[in-house]
Amino acid sequence: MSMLLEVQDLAVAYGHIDAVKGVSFQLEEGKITALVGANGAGKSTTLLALSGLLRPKAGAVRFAGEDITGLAPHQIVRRGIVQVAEGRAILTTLTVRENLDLGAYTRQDRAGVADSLARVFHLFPLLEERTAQYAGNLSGGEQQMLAIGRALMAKPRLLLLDEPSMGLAPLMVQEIFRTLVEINRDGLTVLLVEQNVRQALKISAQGYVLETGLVVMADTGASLLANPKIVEHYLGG
Amino acid sequence: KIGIAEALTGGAAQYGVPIRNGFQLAADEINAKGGINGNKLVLVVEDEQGKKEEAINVFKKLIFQDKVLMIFGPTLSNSMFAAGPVANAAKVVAFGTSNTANGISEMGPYIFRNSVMESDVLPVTVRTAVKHYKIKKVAVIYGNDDAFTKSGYDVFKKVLEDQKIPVTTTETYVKGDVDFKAQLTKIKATNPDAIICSGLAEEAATLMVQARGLGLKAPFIGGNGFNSPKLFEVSKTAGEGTFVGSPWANTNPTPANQHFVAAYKQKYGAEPNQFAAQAYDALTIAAAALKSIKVSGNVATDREALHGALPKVSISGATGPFKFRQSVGKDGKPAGYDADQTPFIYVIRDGKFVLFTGK
Amino acid sequence: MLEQQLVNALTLGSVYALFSLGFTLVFGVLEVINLSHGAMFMAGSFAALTVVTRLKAPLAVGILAAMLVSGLLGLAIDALILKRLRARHAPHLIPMIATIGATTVLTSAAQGLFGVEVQRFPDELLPTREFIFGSVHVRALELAIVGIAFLLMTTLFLVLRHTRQGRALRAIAESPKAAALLGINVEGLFLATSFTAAALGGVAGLLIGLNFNSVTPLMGQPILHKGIAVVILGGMGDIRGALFGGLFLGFAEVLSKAYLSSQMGDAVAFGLLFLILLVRPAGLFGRVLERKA
Amino acid sequence: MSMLSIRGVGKHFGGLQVLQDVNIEVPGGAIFALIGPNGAGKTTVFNLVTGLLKPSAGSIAFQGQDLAGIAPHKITRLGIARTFQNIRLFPDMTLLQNVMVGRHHLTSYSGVAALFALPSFREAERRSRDRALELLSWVKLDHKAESTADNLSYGEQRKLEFARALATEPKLLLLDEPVAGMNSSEKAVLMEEIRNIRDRGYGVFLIEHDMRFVMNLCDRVAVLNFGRIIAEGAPEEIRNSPEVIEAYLGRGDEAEVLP
Amino acid sequence: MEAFADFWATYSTLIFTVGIHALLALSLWLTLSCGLLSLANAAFMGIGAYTAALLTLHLHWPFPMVLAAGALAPAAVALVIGAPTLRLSGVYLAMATLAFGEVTRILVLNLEITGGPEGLNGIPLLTTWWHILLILAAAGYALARLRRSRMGRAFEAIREDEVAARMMGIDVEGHKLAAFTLGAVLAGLAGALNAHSTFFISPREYGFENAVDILTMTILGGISSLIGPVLGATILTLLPELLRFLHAYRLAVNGLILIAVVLFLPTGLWDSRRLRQLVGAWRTRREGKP
Ligand SMILES: Nc1ncnc2c1ncn2[C@@H]1O[C@H](COP(=O)(O)OP(=O)(O)OP(=O)(O)O)[C@@H](O)[C@H]1O
Ligand SMILES: Nc1ncnc2c1ncn2[C@@H]1O[C@H](COP(=O)(O)OP(=O)(O)OP(=O)(O)O)[C@@H](O)[C@H]1O
Ligand SMILES: [Mg+2]
Ligand SMILES: [Mg+2]
Repeated sequence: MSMLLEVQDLAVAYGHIDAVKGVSFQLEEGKITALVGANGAGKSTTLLALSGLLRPKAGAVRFAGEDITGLAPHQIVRRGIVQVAEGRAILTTLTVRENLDLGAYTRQDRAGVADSLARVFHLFPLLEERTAQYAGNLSGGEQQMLAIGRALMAKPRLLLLDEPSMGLAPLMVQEIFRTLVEINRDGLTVLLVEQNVRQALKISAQGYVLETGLVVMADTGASLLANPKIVEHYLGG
Repeated sequence: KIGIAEALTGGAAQYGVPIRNGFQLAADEINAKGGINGNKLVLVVEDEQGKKEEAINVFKKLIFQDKVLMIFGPTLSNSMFAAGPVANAAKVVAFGTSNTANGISEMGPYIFRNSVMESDVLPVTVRTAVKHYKIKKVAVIYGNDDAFTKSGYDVFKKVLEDQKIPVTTTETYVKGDVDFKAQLTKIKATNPDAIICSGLAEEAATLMVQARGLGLKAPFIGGNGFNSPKLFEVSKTAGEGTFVGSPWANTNPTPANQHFVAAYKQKYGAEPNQFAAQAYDALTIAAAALKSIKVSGNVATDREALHGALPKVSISGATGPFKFRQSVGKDGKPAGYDADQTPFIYVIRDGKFVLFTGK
Repeated sequence: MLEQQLVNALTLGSVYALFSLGFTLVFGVLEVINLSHGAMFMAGSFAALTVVTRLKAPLAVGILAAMLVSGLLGLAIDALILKRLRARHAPHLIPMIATIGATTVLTSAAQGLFGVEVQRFPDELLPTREFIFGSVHVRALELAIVGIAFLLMTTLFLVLRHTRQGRALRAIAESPKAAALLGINVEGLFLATSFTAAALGGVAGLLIGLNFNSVTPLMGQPILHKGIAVVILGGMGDIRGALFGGLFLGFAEVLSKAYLSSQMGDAVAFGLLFLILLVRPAGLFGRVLERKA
Repeated sequence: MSMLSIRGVGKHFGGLQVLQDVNIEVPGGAIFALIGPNGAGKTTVFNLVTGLLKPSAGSIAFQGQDLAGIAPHKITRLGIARTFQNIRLFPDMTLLQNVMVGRHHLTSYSGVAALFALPSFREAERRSRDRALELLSWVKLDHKAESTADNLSYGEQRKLEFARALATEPKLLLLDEPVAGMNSSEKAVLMEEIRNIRDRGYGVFLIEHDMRFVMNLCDRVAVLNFGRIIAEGAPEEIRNSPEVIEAYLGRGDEAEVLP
Repeated sequence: MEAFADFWATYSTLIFTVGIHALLALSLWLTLSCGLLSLANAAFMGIGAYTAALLTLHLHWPFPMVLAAGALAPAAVALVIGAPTLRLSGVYLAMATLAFGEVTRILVLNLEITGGPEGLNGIPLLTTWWHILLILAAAGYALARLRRSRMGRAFEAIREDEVAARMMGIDVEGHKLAAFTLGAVLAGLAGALNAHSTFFISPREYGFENAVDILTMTILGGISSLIGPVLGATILTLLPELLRFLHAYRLAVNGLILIAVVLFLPTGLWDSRRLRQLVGAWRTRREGKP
């Protein structure tokens, strides 16, 4: 069992507010790991710190054996950690195609990029119809597809997803989860933050529960799903 | 101890710095000769940035803190309007060397200036040029956001009315403009015999170059502001035939002036301009007045004595023979003092000011 | 007369456009109203002047010097000041105030180094060719300014529209955070933008200094608020906007001087600008990006 | 009688027809849901009701009063409040101030009273503050009353927005995806809160993609698809409508989505 | 005592200027508090100054009435231009107000009655220290009260999110116009006071540079409270005077200080939030080791 990402006692603060107070977890290569927890638990903060957008106050992050703590965001992306952030971070003034091209900004292999593009269009045929449209004019669900597609264009080794199902119609939520399982099957490691806890844990090999900036529970996805505490707090009985 | 308040930074520094140099030169010369009645002149130089609040602050500092006998400056007429009343109220002489706007000396009896009034110069200039070029109609252009060039224009306007010369068009520009082609194209279309311009040398030079560039051949007639060797640096030959009236020109052959020009060049490595010459003369005037009084050591009495002595001074300096003339204030009472000088008319030939002798 | 006035308007408009090019770039990418752009303009002129007069170098070297010196100054301002302000999430307008400070320092330095008086380029360097078409007079230098303005605009526009870096810049302009998550070296591109914009400013300064043959420490000031007008009229950060805004202002100014009254040239130009903004609240090319509810 | 009636409303942006002949009657004292795929035009309906957009066709009336030409802030004063899909708080203001802004038109005193802090001013301000604190405690944010809104996490921001909308004392509350980004226990709390509101006689008109929430909570549901209403009825009817399943709910993991 | 007399004689104008700049900074603070980036306040100051000076010079009105007119004239102008202009936002509003300011300046430059570029001189010295102090104190108090009232909250809400504020039942247009107009009142007062303390006014005092100066004072001081603008105005007015001994380097050092302040205090000199945090940190530390 090889660990792709190892997080040791990561702590992050906004000024004087400690949002993440020392969390540790590992991501197994080729598996989906879920990070769940109440609002304000520090999930998004953790992801932003992994991507280098927030500077950790303490702790260390090792990716594929290398210490990447404190690197700049673009250096982290170059190593293969790509995030689909909360709120999607779509570039609304650019077209769909330009957004996708920018996803492959760090890549030099033209052929590989063309391959990835074909794959994204295969996953989300809708995007192919809309290539010339401004991304800002897409509906919420389409924007979510674009965000995920754009992340895949970078050919990541690790995909960080922050609430990908938020604001999506049920049909679309199922679509997104199906896609996740599909890309994971091709070997991509995924860290998934979700409020849709039931579905998230169902597709995850491993799960961590965050509460007020601390990991309070860690187990396999299946056992967490069966854990009465989880059922009570996060699955609504 | 004499205060100097000039604009040494900011946009007006172009004028303020040569003025400061003129004072410095005169002071150094006087002190080298042993000072005045054995006392050395001390110049307290302050920067007023060409802003009115700064001018007031500097005046107050010089009057109340440095306790100077009198103040030279400020650079711009606008600043003098703000600072002059301060000096007048404190009964300290404020001596402008570069303030040409109307109404400066009317502010009160303690306001002096040796800057020539355009109203003394321009009628002669215009009359001479008209005769020489057989001018029938003229176009006018001036800077309309500056007190100096605007009051020059006002005088021109009156002169043209008095001499019944029709104006084809009146154009304006603002400070900092470098492109005058729109106005000049319009002037060209009205086909004047001459262009009357109230502007500073820098702008005038650019105007001339652009006029020639547009194929506009009419000669220029300029005011006080033209009077600087700077005019030729840019305009080269574009200014040929321009008429300028002034008590001073760098080529004026009087010994006093040649001495000044040479000394200035040696000290500052640059050609002096009229502002420097007037500053140089102003300090000479003040020195003459100081020589005639006994310095008691009490600032108030000395200031008053100086004020009494100044109007009586008459010298012959770089700008020629000079004496004061008292003006009348708004309230009808006698007020401050203006320069009373006879202007000369110069014409530009081969990139030089040449005294016009009627040929 | 009309033909000549149109030519006058075109050259003046190109001058404005040229000045605004770098200005709008910084505006668009860094979202900073960089009031030190006038100082870059001035620095470029002085750099070229120094190289040309002191070292007797040819004009081409002068152009390079203008780009390099201004560019490095722009880079320095970004690296030493703006970068730190970004890192500290300084509120809106604070960077603008920093650039006011930088301008003061640079103009004082120029006044100290070169004096307050107007400096000139040596005559032999000035291209003096002149073309006369009927009653219209145009100087070669003016043609060059128009040409260079259009050339630079087009190049920059194409670069921004069609290259990888151009896309990245537009991404940064919209959201630096999103851009960083795409692996774009945001800080690096900010620095590069500051350099390029300042270098463009330097070239503009040199050309305009040459054209009017007048270089002073304060030469950047009068054109600055025209530049702001152009950039905002065109739409913030829009290259086409800088061109059209510049031309618009040039034409409005020249034509109102020519056919109304020269006293009112600026008043008419600014009055028109005011009216245009009322009709197009985000400039000629700007789009109002209303956040969706 | 219905509280809000939307009759024959159409809306287009340039050439894009977003809504077409939409008819919705929202009853008072009930919870009414508008659902539909992403981009169907649901938020646009809210924007029309609150006056942020003008309809291209049709009319909207609130309690019998035609809303055409009435400025948005006046519509709020008539008794319609809303929350936003993309959360629009006043980020630099404290939570308390955020909620007190909602009481703007309910707090009245003269300029003179404010200038000299007269009793009428202090009394009105105190009432406003008390009510704001009460609303904050409803959404369990009173302990953060004095911190600024930008320090809140996503879910907390939603709750604050909810409290702020209630502060305007609306008769009809428009909620655009109120539970997006909330976990199920928080959803349950909010669900209870919305029920309470309904029981006090308020009308609630909400957009939501969370079917468990919609089906458990709502009295009536309308479904919008491509700008047209394709179904309306009680939750059970909607859940079983083949057309709705086809367009919106999907067949796949139904068990996961529905309770 | 004599030392004080000398000090006062030397620096009274400077102190007046501090007070007047503080008033200007507060006027801009008011417009900014409603999210309006206005560069028209310099022009409003000019309108106030000219109105007041002309009334004094030609009609010899008593000073209090002159002040009132100096405040009301720009307010009337603000009401008229505000309605169409305030739909613009951000830098576009700044541009429109700048354009308005330029047009105003050029009009004043070309009118007979205003004396054109030569301005108006011989304005009597009527402003005394207590006029300025009284008006500044009154303005400060009124703004402090306003902040705590529903109107102040509405301004702030509009600044943060216009649409959301609208949805809270706030008449956005009305409030914006009120902020703009009240700002013009304060700027006009500052202009009237200034005209009667410097003997002379001219159009160049009310242009673009001055608009930016006012903005700099306000932003540098910090807009999170009323103290900031006053502090910013005081420091930026005194600084050149304090640096006078540096002569040629004065402006350069002035610029460097500006940069340094911005770098080390990026939210302005006075940031109430930062101060609260500092005090909080200090308290916890003190309580930590009793
Ligand atoms: N920009 C910020 N400044 C200050 N505090 C913040 C900021 N963003 C978040 N916080 C605080 O940090 C804590 C963790 O927030 P975070 O966004 O990581 O939570 P989360 O687990 O993603 O919650 P949610 O499910 O609501 O998105 C919260 O208490 C929040 O108040
Ligand atoms: N201002 C606008 N200009 C142009 N198109 C718009 C505008 N606002 C909305 N649209 C388009 O109208 C359609 C409906 O948008 P709306 O926001 O109402 O969808 P929605 O039903 O709320 O979707 P979601 O569930 O994803 O929030 C979308 O296709 C959207 O792109
Ligand atoms: Mg989150
Ligand atoms: Mg929506």
